[in-house]
Amino acid sequence: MITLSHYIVLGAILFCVSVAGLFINRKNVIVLLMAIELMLLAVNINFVAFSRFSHDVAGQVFVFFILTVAAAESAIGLAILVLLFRNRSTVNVAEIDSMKG
Amino acid sequence: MFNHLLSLLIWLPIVGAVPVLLAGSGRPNAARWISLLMAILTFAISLFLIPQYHPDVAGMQLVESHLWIESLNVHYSLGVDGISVALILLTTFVGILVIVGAWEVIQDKPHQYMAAMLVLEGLMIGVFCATDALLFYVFFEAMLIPMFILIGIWGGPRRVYATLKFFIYTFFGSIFMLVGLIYLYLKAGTWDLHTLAALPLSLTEQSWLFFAFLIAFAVKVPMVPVHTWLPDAHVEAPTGGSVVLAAVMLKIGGYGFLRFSLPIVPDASHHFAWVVILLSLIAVVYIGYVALVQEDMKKLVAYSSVAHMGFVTLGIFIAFMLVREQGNTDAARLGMQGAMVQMISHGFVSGAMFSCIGVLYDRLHTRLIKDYGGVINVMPWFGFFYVLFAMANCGLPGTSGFVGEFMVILSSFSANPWIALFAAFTLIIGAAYTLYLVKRVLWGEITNPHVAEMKDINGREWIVLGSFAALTLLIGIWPEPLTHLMDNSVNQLVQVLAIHKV
Amino acid sequence: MELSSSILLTIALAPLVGCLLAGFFGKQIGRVGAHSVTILGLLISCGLSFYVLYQITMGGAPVYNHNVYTWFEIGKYTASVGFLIDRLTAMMMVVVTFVSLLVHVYTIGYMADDDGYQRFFSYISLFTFSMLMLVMSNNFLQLFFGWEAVGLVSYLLIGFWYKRPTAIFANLKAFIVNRVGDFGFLLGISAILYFLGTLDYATAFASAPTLVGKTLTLTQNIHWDAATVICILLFIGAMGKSAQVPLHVWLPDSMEGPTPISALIHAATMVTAGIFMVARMSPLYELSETALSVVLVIGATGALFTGLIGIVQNDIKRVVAYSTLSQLGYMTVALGVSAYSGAVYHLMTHAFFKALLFLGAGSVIIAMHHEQDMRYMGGLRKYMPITWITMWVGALALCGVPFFSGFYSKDSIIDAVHESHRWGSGYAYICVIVGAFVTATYTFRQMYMTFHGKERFKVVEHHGHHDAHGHDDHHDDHGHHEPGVLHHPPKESPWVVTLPLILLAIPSLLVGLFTVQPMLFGNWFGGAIHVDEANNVLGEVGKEFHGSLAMALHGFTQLPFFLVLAAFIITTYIYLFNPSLADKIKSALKPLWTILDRKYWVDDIYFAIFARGGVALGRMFWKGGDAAVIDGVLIDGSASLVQRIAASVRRVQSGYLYHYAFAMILGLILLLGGYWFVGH
Amino acid sequence: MIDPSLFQLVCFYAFAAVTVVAALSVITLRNSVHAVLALVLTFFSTACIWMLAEAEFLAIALIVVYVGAVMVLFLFVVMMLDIDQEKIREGFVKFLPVGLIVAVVMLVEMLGLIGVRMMHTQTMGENPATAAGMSNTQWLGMALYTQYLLPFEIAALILTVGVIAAVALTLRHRAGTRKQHPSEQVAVKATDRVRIIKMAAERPADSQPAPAQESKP
Repeated sequence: MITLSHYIVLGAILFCVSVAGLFINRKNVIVLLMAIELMLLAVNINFVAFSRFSHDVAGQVFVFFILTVAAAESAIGLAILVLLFRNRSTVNVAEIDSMKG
Repeated sequence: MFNHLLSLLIWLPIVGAVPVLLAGSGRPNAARWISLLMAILTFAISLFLIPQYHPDVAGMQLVESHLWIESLNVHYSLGVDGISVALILLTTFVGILVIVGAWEVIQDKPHQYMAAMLVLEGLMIGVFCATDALLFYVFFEAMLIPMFILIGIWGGPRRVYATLKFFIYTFFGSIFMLVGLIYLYLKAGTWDLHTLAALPLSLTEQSWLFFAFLIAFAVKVPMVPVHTWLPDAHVEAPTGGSVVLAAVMLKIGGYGFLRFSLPIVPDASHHFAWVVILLSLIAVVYIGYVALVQEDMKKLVAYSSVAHMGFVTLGIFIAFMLVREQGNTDAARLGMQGAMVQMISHGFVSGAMFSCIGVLYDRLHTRLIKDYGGVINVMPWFGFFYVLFAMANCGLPGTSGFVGEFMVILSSFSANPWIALFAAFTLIIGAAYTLYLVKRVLWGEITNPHVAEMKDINGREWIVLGSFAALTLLIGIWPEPLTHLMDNSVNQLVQVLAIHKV
Repeated sequence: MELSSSILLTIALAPLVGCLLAGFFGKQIGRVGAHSVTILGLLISCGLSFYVLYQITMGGAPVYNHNVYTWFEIGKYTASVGFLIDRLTAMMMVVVTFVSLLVHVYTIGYMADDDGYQRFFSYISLFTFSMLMLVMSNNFLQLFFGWEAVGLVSYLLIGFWYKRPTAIFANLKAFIVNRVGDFGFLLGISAILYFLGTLDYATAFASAPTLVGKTLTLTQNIHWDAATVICILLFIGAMGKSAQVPLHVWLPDSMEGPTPISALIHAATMVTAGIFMVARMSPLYELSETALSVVLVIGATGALFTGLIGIVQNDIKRVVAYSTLSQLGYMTVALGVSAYSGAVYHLMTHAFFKALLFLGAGSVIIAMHHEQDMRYMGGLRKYMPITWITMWVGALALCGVPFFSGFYSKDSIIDAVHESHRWGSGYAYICVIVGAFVTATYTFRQMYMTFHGKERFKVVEHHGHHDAHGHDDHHDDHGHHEPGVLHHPPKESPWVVTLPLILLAIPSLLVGLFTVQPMLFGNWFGGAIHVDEANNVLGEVGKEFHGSLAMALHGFTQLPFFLVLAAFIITTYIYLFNPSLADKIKSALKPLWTILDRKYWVDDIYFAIFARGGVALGRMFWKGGDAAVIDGVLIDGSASLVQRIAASVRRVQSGYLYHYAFAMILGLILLLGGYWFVGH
Repeated sequence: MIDPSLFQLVCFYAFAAVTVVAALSVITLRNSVHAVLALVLTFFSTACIWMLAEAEFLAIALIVVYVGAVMVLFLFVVMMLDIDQEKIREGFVKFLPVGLIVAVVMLVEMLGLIGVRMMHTQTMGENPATAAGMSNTQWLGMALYTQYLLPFEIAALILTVGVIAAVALTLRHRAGTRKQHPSEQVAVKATDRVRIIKMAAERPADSQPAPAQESKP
C-alpha cells in the first residue's frame, strides 16, 4: 500500500535535488528559475499528499494557489531574463553585480 | 492671574521667536529688536516671580497641572521652589545679555540665531519648572536641538564634529535616564516627581536607577570621564552660544541630581556617594592641571568650568555623608547651599569670561593665547573687567566665585578632611591657570601688531560685562539674599536625604 | 566712651572711596586730583585711627565687637562682616594708616613722571582698605577676605610696570605662593568651623579650651590633636603671607614693583599680617605645644639663613628685602616662644625703620636715575645729607643698637628666646644671636657701599638736551643706558620724599624709649593676647626690667651688642679701608658665595618641581588622559569601531544572485537544524 | 490478477523514479532546451503520481495549465535567447561536491524532522470526495468558491499583475518598424478626410463647352 511517507520522501528528494541544482548551477539564470519551479512542485506534492491522507480539501486548494503564484512568478522571471539579455546580452549571473552594496 | 505665570514664562520666548523668524533675513535689525524685546519681557516676568515666591513656605509653589497624555497619565505640571527661582532668574538674565552680546557679531541670518536663542531660553526655563518626570525629560531633550543648531551653523571651523559630539554625548546619557523613568512609571503608575520621591524602592532597584540618572546628569554637569564634549563645544560655539552653554546648560546637570537622584533614590545615592565625590575631586585636580597647559583660551575656560562644576557635585553629595553618617544636617545644608551658590555664580563668572574672550575674538578672530600679549596697553577698561572676572574665576573673596567654594570646603572638612584637602587644592591650581592665562594675554609688551590696533570695548560690550561684573560683586559681597531665597528648599531637601527608603 | 560703628566704617571705607575715585575717574580728576583724593581719605582714616587708639588706651573705651551685616546664615553657621577693636587692632590700625599715609605722600615724588600715576594711587589705597579690613575683622571670613584682597593688591602692584617681563613673572609667582599659604589657611578655618562650630573670634576663643581633648581622625589609626592641626594650618597661611622659609621665595622677587609698595606692602604691613594673625590667635596657639615649636623652628631658620643671603646681594632693594625676611623670622621666633606681645611690638618698630630704609633706598634710586646696583654708587652722603642721616637712624635701629627702637624690641625677643625652654628654643637662640651679627654686617655693608667710600659712578654732562633725555623714559628699563653713568650729579630728593623719611626717622629713634615699658612688660595688650602662665617668658624678662634707660645701658653689656660692634668693625675695615678685600673673600669662599647667591637654589627647585612639573603633568593629563584615553578610545574610538563593522558587513551585499540564494538556503538549513534540536 | 494496491505501489515507484531522474537531468543537462524538456517530463510524472492520490483535477490542471503555459513559455524564451553554453557551464564541476553535501544534509534534516517512520503506518484510506458523494473536481470547487473565495480573487489579481508586469517590462518600440496605432485610426474626424465645396447644380449655358481633352497616356 502507498503510505504518506512515500509521498513525503519523494517531495523531499525533489526539493533537495532542486537545492543542489541551485548550488551547482550558479551561473545560468534559466536553470535557477527552473530549480525554483521544481522546488514549488516538490512542495505541491507534499500538499497533495497531506490533503489526501488527512481528508482535507485545504491542501489541494492551496496547491491551486501555489500554481497560480508560480505561474506569475515565472512569467515575470522570464520577462526580466529577456530584458536582462536584451540590455547586457548575457544571462551569466556572475557578470551581473551592479547592485553591489 | 498668577497661576499661569510659569507657563507664560516658558512659552513667551518660544512664541516670541516666531515674529523674530518672520522678520526674516531681509530685516535683521527688526529681528534683533524684537528678540531683545522678548528677552527683556521674559526677564521682567521672571523678576515678577520673586514677590510671588515666598521663601518661608516649604514645597513647590505657583503649581499648575493639566493632563497632557491620557494613556500614559502624563501631566503638564509645573512648580517652582527656591532653587528653581534662582536658576530661572539666571537663565532670563543671561538671555538678555546673550542677545545684546550677539548684536553686531552675528551677521549671517541673525533672525534665526536670535530665534534659536529665545527657544533655548524658553526650554531651559521649562526644565527648571517641570515637576513631571516626563515633561522634564521632554524639555531636557528638546533643549539640545536649538543648541545643536547654534553650534552647528554659526560655529567655528570644526563645528560639525563638535556639535555632533555634543548632541550624541548628551543624548547617550539621557537614554539611560529615559529607561529609568519608564521603569519608575511602570512601578508607580505616575510620572509626578513628588509621588516618585515617596515610592518605596529596594536597594538594587535604587542602584540601577542611580546609575541611570548618574550617567545622564554626569554628562550634563559634566563630570570628569564624560566631559570631553565641553571643550570642543565651547571652542566651536559662537560667543553667545558658549555663554549660554556655560552659564545655564551645565546647571541642568546639577539641578537634575537635586530633583532626581536625591529624592527618588536616596539610599543608593548615599551608598555610591563616594563615586561622585571621587569624580568631583578628580575634576578639581586633574582638570586643573589640564587647564594649565591649554593653548586655546576658550578651551582653558571650558576646562575651568568643568573644575568649578566639580564643586557643585561635591557639595551635593557630601551632604549624604554629613546627614547619614554624622547627623550634622546644618553642615549638609551649608554644603548644599555652597553647591547652589556655586552654580549661580559660575553662571555669571564663566559667562563673563566667555564674553571677554568673545570681545577679543571679535577683534582679532583668533582664540589662541600666543596671538595675544599686552592687550592691557590698548584696552585698559577691558583689562579691568578681564582681571576682575579672572579673579572671580579663581575664587577671590569679595567675588561670587569664592562664596560657593568657601561653603563647600567648609562643609567637606566636616565630612572628611581629605576631601577638603583636595577640594581646597583648587585655590592653588585655579589661581595658577587663570593668572597664567591673564599674564600671557593681558600683561607684557605688544608682540602681535594686530593687537596694537584693537579698540577698547564699546557701549554694547560695556552693558554685557558691566552687568556680569555688578552681579559677581553683589553676590560676592552680600550673598545673604540668594542663600535666604534657597534656604528653605535646601533645608527641605536635606530632610529628604535623612529618610531611608530601604 | 563707646566707639561708634560710623567712625570705624569711615576708617575702613575712606581709602576704598579714594581708590574708586582715583581708579575709575583717574582721567577726569587728573594726577593732582587723584593723589589729593587718596591722601585725604588716608588722612581721615589715620586721624580717626589715632583717635581710636587714644580712646582705647586712655579714654577707657571698652573693646568694640559688633557686626555690620550678616554674610550668610545657614542653620547654626552664620558668617558676617564686623569689627573687633581692641588694643592690638588699634595699634595695628595706627601703624597701617600712618605708614600708608607717608607712602602716599612719598609716592607723589617717586612716581612723579609715571603715566600710571592715578592707577598707582588707587592701588595703594585699595591695599590700605583691604589691610584695615583684615586687621579690624572680628571673624575668620572677613580675615580671609582681607587676606586674599591684600594678596590681590600685591599682585597688581608688583606687576604695576606690566611691560617688564620680570615684573609680570614676579607677580604671578607672588600670588600663587600666597595662594599656597591661603590653601592651608582656608583648611585651618574649616577645621575651626568643624571643631568649634563658629567663625566668630569671640565665640571661638571662648570655646577654645574644649579643643584640648578632641582629635582629628585622618585614617583609622592616625589621630592628630585638634588644636595642633588648627594652629599648624593657620600658620601655613601665615607662612604664605609673611614669607616664612618654605614659602619665602616670592618676597625678593616682589622688589620688581615700585619702591613705595616695597616699603608699604613688603616691609611694613602686608608681610606682618601673618604675625598679627598668629598673635590674634594666641588663645588657640597656647593650647598646642607642638604647633608653637614648629613656629619657633621655622622662624629661627628664616631669621638666620635669609639674613645670610642679604650679605651677598648687590641690589640695594634686595638687601633690604632679605633683611625684612630675616626680621620676620625674628618676629616668628618671638611668637614661637609665646612672646606674642614681643612679636607685635617688634612688628610695630620694624614697620617704622624698615619703611624708612626702603623709602631711603627709593630716594637713592631716584637720585641715581633708577640705578639700583650698589656697585655703581658710593660717597652719596655729600649729595643727599637728609637721606643719609635718616638711613643711618633706620640702619642702627635695624641692628638693635641700644637707645634705638630696634634694640628694645629685638633684644627683648632675644632675651625671651633665651628664657624659653620649649623644644627648639636652643636652636632658635643660636640662630637669633648669629642673626644679630649677620644683620649688622649686611646693614653696614649696604650703608658703606651707598653713602661712603669713593664714588663708583661718572657724571657726564650733556649740556644740550640733557633735561629732555633725562626724564622721559627712565622708569622703564633701568638697564638701557650704560650703568654707572649719570647725566647730572645726584641731588637730594624733593621735600615730598624727604619729609616722610624724617617723619619715619623720629619714631624709629624714639618709639622704643617711650613704649617699651607699657607694651612689652605692662600687659598693654590686655585681653587681645592670651598667654599661659607656664610659658610667659616675657614675664621672666620683665623681672629684670627697670625702665627703658636702664635697659638700654644694660644692653651695652650684652652679647648682641658685642656682635653688632664686631660686625661694625669688620665691615668698616673692609668697605672703607680695603675694598679689594671683599673680592678676595668672595673668591676664597666661592662655593659658600654661590650657595648664598643662588638663594640655596630654593627658587630653582620650586620652579623646576612645581612650575615645569605642573606643566608637564598637565600636558600628560591632557594629551594622555583627555585626548588619548577619553576621546581617542571611548568617543572617536567607538565611532571608528562602528565604521569598521559597517565596512565588513557591507561586503555581504556582493551583488551576485547566487550568494543571496545560498544565504536563504543556509538559513533554511539552520532553521531546520534548530527545530531538530528543539523538536525532540 | 494482481492485487490492486500492489499495482498502485508499483506504479507509484515507477512514476517516482521517472520524476527523480528527470529532476536530476534538469539540473545536469548541458543544453538548456533539453533541461526544459526534462522539467516537462518531471511535471508529467508528478501529475501521474497525483492521479494515484486521486487528485485528478489538479493533475489535469497541472498538465493543461501549468505545463502547457509555463513550460512552453520557458521553451519559447530559451530558444529565443541564444545563450552560449560554454561560459555558463564553467562552474559545474567545481561546485558539485558542495551542492551534493548541502542537498544531502537538507534531505536528512527534512526526513528526520518529519518523522517519516511514524507516518509509515498511515495508509491512504477512503477517498474523501467519493465519501461525500462528489467527484474530486466538485469537491475542490465546492471548497474553492465558498471558503477560499477571497484567496481565489487575490490569486486572480496576482495573475493580472504578472501579466501586466511581464508586458510592461518587455514592451519596446523599435524604431525601424511601421506600426498601426488603432487609437489614432479610431480618433480620425470626418473633416480630415472629406472636403465639401460650394458649386452650381450645372455648368452655365453660355460658355462653350471646353473641348474634351484626351488624358495623356
